[in-house]
Amino acid sequence: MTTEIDIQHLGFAMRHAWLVPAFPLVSFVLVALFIRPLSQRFSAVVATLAVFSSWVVACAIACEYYRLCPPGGEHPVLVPWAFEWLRYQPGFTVNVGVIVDPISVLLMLVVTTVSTLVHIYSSGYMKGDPGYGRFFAYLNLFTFSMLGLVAAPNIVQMYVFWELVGVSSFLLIGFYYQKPSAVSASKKAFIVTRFADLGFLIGVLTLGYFAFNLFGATAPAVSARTAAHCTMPLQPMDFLYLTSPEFLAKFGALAAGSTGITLLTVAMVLVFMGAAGKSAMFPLHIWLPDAMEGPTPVSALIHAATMVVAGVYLVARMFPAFAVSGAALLVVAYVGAFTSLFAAVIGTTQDDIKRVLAFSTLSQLGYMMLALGVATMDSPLGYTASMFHLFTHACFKALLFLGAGSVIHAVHSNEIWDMGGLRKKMPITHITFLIATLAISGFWPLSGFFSKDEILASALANGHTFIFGLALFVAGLTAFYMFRIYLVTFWGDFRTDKAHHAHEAPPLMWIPLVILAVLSVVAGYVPMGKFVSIGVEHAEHHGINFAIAIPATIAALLGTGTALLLYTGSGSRADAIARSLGGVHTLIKQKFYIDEVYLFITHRLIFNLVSRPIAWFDRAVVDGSMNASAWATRASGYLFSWMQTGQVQSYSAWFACGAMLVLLVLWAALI
Amino acid sequence: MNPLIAQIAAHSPGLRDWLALTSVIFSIGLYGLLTRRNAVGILMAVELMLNSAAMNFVIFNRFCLPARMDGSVMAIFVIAVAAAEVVVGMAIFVALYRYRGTVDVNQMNTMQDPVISIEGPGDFNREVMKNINKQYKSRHDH
Amino acid sequence: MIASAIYTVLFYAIAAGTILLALAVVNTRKLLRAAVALMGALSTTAGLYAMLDAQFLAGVQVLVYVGGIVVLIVFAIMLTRSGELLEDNPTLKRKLVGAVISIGFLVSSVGAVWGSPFAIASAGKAPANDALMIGKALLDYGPGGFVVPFEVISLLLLAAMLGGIVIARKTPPTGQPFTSGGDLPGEAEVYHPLSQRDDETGGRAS
Amino acid sequence: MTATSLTYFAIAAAQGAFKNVTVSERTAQAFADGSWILAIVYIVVALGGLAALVTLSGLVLIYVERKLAAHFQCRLGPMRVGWHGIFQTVADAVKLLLKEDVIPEKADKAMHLLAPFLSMMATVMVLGVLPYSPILQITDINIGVLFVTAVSGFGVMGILLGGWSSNNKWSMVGAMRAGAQIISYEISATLALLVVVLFSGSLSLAEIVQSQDAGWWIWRANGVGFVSFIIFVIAVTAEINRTPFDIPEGESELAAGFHTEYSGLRFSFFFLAEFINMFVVSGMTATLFLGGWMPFHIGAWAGFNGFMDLIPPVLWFTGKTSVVIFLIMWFRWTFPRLRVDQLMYLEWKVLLPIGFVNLFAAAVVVLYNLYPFPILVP
Repeated sequence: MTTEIDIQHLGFAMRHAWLVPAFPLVSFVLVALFIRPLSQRFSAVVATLAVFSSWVVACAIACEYYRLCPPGGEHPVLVPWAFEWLRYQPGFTVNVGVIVDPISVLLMLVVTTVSTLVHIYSSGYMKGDPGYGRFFAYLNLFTFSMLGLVAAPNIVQMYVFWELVGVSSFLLIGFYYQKPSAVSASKKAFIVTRFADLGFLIGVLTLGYFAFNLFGATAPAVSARTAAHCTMPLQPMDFLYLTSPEFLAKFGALAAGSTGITLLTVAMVLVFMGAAGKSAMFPLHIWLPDAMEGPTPVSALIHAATMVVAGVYLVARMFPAFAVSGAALLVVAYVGAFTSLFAAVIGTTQDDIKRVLAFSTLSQLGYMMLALGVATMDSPLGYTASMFHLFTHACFKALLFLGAGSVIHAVHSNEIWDMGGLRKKMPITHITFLIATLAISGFWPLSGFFSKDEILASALANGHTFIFGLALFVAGLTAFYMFRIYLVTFWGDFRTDKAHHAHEAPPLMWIPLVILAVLSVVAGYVPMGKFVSIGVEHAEHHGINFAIAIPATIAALLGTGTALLLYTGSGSRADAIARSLGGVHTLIKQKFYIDEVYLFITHRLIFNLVSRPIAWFDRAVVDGSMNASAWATRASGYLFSWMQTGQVQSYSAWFACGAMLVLLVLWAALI
Repeated sequence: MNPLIAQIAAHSPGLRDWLALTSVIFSIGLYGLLTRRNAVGILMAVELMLNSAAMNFVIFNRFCLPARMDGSVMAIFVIAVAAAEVVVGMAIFVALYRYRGTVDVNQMNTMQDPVISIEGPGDFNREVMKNINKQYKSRHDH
Repeated sequence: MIASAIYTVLFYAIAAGTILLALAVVNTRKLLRAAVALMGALSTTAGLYAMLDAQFLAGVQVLVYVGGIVVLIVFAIMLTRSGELLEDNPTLKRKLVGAVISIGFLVSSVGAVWGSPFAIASAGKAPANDALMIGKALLDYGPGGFVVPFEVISLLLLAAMLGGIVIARKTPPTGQPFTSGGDLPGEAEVYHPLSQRDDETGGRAS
Repeated sequence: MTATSLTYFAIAAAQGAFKNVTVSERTAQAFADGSWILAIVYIVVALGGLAALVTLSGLVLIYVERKLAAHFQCRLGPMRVGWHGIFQTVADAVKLLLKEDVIPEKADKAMHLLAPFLSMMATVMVLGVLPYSPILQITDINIGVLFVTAVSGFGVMGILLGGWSSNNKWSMVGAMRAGAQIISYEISATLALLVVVLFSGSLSLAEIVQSQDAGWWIWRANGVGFVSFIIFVIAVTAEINRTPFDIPEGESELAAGFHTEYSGLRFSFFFLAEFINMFVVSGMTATLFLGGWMPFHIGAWAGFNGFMDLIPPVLWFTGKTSVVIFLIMWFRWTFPRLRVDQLMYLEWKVLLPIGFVNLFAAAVVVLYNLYPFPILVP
C-alpha cells in the first residue's frame, strides 16, 4: 500500500532540504572571497563547520524520512522543495529542487560524513601548505557540487552538477598546479570525463525530447502516487517522470531505426556512458589512477568515496529505465564485471600505494555496477546490494586512503617499497588500516563481508553464474592485493631511513581514521534491505547465506594466504613468480598498455588521419577564403583610399552626395 | 474684400512650402558644414541642420496628425540631443584648443591612415602597428 | 481671410528672415557674428514653431537654443580666444564645392518633396493646450507615450554633462599628463601636442 | 484722423473695460471685425504704453534707488533739481542723451550697436506678458512662464556681446562673469517658478494670477511656496546683477563691467534695462507668489475683503511690485558683495539642491493634496 504523506506538513529539515548543499556553497563563497585572504586557519574552521552543518541537516532529513516511511515499508520519492528554474514552454519546465528517497538520503549521508571527516583530516594533513585556504574552498565547492548532484530531482539539474563535480575535481586534482604531472592528470581527468559526458548529454537530450513529445503539453500521464509527493507538477525532465512505468512503456516501444534496438536502450547506453566516465568503468577508467596526483585527502574524497560513485548513483537513479531496457542493463553488468576483474588484476602489480588503492576503487565500483546490472525490477536485491556496497565501500575506502595519506605524510613517499615496518611507528594507522583491509577483503564480521555477500547472492539469484564466479575470483584478488600492500607497508623491516623516522600522525588526522574504522566495522550490520529498496517487491535481508558466505570467505582466505606466503619474509618468492610470468607480468604492470593504446589512437590515428587534414582544410580553405575576402576588401579599400582624407568634412560631403542620390532616385520614381 | 488680401490669403503656405523652407535651411547648414574650417563654425552649421530636421517633425505633425503631439515631442528630443551634442562638442573643442592650439578641422587628420599595403594576405595589423610605432618614434626623436 | 493673409505674409517674412540669418551663419567671416546670426535664425525658427501652433516648442526652442546653446557657443568662442578662432575664411574652391553639393541637395530634396503625395489631414486645428499634451505624451507609456525615450534622453544629458566636465577640465582626473591612452605602442611616453607645435606633423603649419 | 482714432480707442476701451480680455485679444477681435484702424490703434497704444512704462518706471526707479541709498546711509540724496530732487533723473537722462556716443576704435561695431538693443528687448518682451490687471495685459500667451524664462537668454546675449565687442579686458571679464552668473542662477529661478506652475497647473501668467484667488501661493503652498519665494528672490537678484551679486560690474574690480566702453544713449539703454529688469523680476515675483493684481483677502472677513476689493487691481500689482523692489534695494545696503567662488558655491551647492528638494516636496504636496496647516491668510 502506498504511504500517504502530506507534502505540506513536513518537518523543518525536509522543508529546508536545500540547506544541505547551501552550507558548502555559502562557505565556498565566503572562504574563497573573504576569509582566505584574512586567515588560512580560519578558512579551514569555516569550511569544516559548513560541511558539518550539512551533515547535521542530512541526518535530520534521514531521520525524518524514515520516521515518515518506516524501514521495511514502501519508500516513496519525495520532492519536498523545488523552485522553477527554466521555463521553456507550457508543460516543459526545469526545476531546481531536492529529491529525498532512500538512495539520495544514503548518498547525502555518505557524502557529508566522508566530506566532514576529510575536512578534519585535511586541516592536519595540509598544514603548512601555501594553498591551505584555497584547498578548503575547493573542497567546499566539491562537496556542494556532489550534494547538488545527489539532490537533483531532474536529470538537467543532475547534469549541471555533474559538470560542476567535474570542474571541482579538475581543480582539486590539479591542486599542485606547479607540478606538471598534476596539471596533466587534471587535464586528463577533465577531458576523459568530458568525453563521457558528451554521451550523457546526448542521452539527456534524447530522453528529454521523447519525454516531452510522447505526451505533449498535456499533463504528464505518470502515476498519481509519485506526483502526490512533489511540491510542483512533474516535468518531463524529472526522474520521477523518466522512470515512471507509463513513460517507459511508451518510450520502450520505440525502435531506433531498423537496428532492432529500442531507442530506450540507446538512450540508456548513452547515459551509462556518462556514468561510466565518472565511475571510471573499463574503457574510460584511465583518468582515475592518474588522478592520484591531487592531495591524498582529495583522493579519499573524490576518487574513492564520493565522486566516483556518482556514476553508480546515476544508474541507480535511472534503474527502472535500465530495467525496462534489458540490454542496457546487461551492458552495465558486463562492463562492471569486466572492470572489477581488470582493475583487480592490475592492482596486484602496482607499487604506488595510492595507485593500488585507485585500482581497488575501480574494482569495487565494477562490483557496484555489476550488482546493479544483475538486478531486475522483480528481484531488486542487486540494487540494494549495490547501494549497500557503495555505503560500506565509502567507509573503508575513505579509511584506506586516509590511512595511506597518513603513511605518506610520515614517509614522504608513495612507493610501498620505501615503507615497511611501520606498524611499530604508527600503531593507530596500522590498526585502522588493517581493519579496512579486512573489511575490503570481505572477512566476517566486517562490513565488506556483508555487502559483498549480497552482491554475490544477487548475481547468483538472478542466474548470472558466470558473473558470480568472476566476482568470487575478484574477491580473492582483492584480498591478495590489499594484503600485499598492507604487509609490505606495515610489516617487515624498515626499508629506508624515511620509514625509520616515521611517526604517528597528529590527532586531527588519526581521529577521522578511528571514526571511519568504527564505521567500517559496524556498517555491515545496517539492515540495508529495509532501508533501501525499489519496486514493489522487497529485498529480504538474507542474514548470512552460507552457500555464498563460505565460498566468498574461502576466496578471501586464499588471497590473503597467497599474500602472506609471498610478502612475508624476503621478497624473493614474489619476484620469482613475477619473473616466471615474464611478459604477462609486465603487461599487467603496465596496466595492459591502455594508456598507450589511447595515446596511439589519439596521437597516431586521430591526429594524423583526421586532425591534420581538417587542420589543413581549415587553414587552406576556410581561413584561405576568409583571407581572400579580407584581401579583396583591403584591396578595394586601397583603391578607394584616396577618398579617405581623414577629415570630417570630406566624409560629410560624400555622405551628402549619397543622400542626394537617394533623393534623386525618389524624385525620379515620383515622376 | 480687398482682392490683394484675397490673393495673398490664397497663397497661404501648405505642407510643401514648409518642407521647402526646411530644405533650404538644411541645405544652408550643409553648405556651412562643408565650407567652414573652424570646428565651432561647423557645429553652428550642424545646429542649423538639426533645427530644420526637428522642424520637419513639427510640420508633419501639424499637417498630417494635428490632434497629436508626437512631432513636438520628437522635436523636443532633437533639441535635447542637440544640447547634449553642443555640450560635448564644445568641451572637445576647448580641450583640443588647449592641447593643440587650434580648432581648424583641416589639421585634424590624425585618423587618416597613411599605411595601406596590398601585399596580399599577411599580418596586416602588425604592419600598421609597426608604422604607427615608427611615426611615434620619429615624432619624439625630433 | 484677413487672418489668413496676415499668416501668409508673416510666414514669408519670417521664412525670409530665417533664410537670410542662416546664410549669415554660414557665410560670416567673424565667428561671433555667426553666433549672433545663429541666435537670430533660431529665434525666427521659434517664431515658425509658433506659427505651426507649437507654442510650447517655440518657448523651449528659445529657452534651450538662445539661452543655452548659443550662449555656450559664444562662451566657447570667448574662452578659446585666438586669431584663427575669430575668423573663418574658406577658400574659393571649398566654397564652390560646398555650393554645388548643397544646391544639388536642395534641388533634389525640394523636387522629391514637391512630387511626393502626402496624407494631409483636412481638419487642421492643433490642441489648445499643447504644453499639457506634450507633458502627458512624454510621461506616458504605450502607444503615443514616450516615457522610455524620455528617460533615455535624460540619461544622455547626464552622460553629456559628465563627459563635458571630464573632457574640458584642465588636468586629467589622475593628475597625469595627457597620454595617448595606452593602446598604442609607446604608451609610456607622454604625448603633449603643445610641445610639438613647431614640427611638421602636429603643429599649425599644414 | 487723430480724432477718429481717439474715438475708436474710447469706444473700444468702453467695450472691453470690464471684460478680462488682453490687448492682443482685442486687437485680434478688431482684425476679425475688419476694423483695421482700431486694431492699429490698439497696437500703437500698447507699444506707446510699454514705452511710457519703460521710461517712467526707469526714471522713477533710478530716483528711488538714489534716494533710498542716501537714506540708508543717513544722507539726503539728490535735493537740487525740483522738490527733493524729483527731477534729478530727468536731468541726468537729458544729459546722457546729449552726450557723445563713443564707439571704441577696435570694437566690433555692429555687435557693439546691437548689444544694448538685445538687452532692452529681453526686458521689454517680458513687460508685454506681465498681467498688470485683469484688463491690462498686452498679451497672455499660454506658455507665459516659459516665455519669460526663455527671453532672458537674449539679455545674456546682449551682455556677452556688449562685453566682447568693446574690445576691453574689463568689459570682457565682466561679460563672462555676468553670463556665467545669469545662466547659473536661471536654473534656481526656474526651479522656484516650477513650484508655482505645479500648484497652479498652468504656464499662463494670467491663469497663475487667477489661481491665487483663494490665496497667494507664498502662503497657500504651505512652506514650499515660501521657500521657493526666497529662492526666487535670491536668484533673480543675482540674475539682474544687483548687489550682493554685482561682481560683473563690481566697480572696485572691473571699472563698470561689461558696459565700461558704452556712453551716451547706448549706455542709458543698458542702464535703463537694468532698472527695468528690476521692475520685471519684481513684477514676476508679485505675479507668481504674491497674487499679482489680486487684492488682499482674509478668510471670511467679508467687510475687510469688500474694502480691499475697492482698491483697483493695478494699484495692487504696483504695490506688491514696489515691495519686492524695495526688498531688492534693501539687499544692496545690507549684504557685502560675494566673491566669484562664493557666488557659484551659493548657487550650485546651496540653492540648487534646496530648489530640487523643494520642487520634489511641492510635487508631493500637489499630488497628494497635502495641506497640513489651515489657510488663514489668502
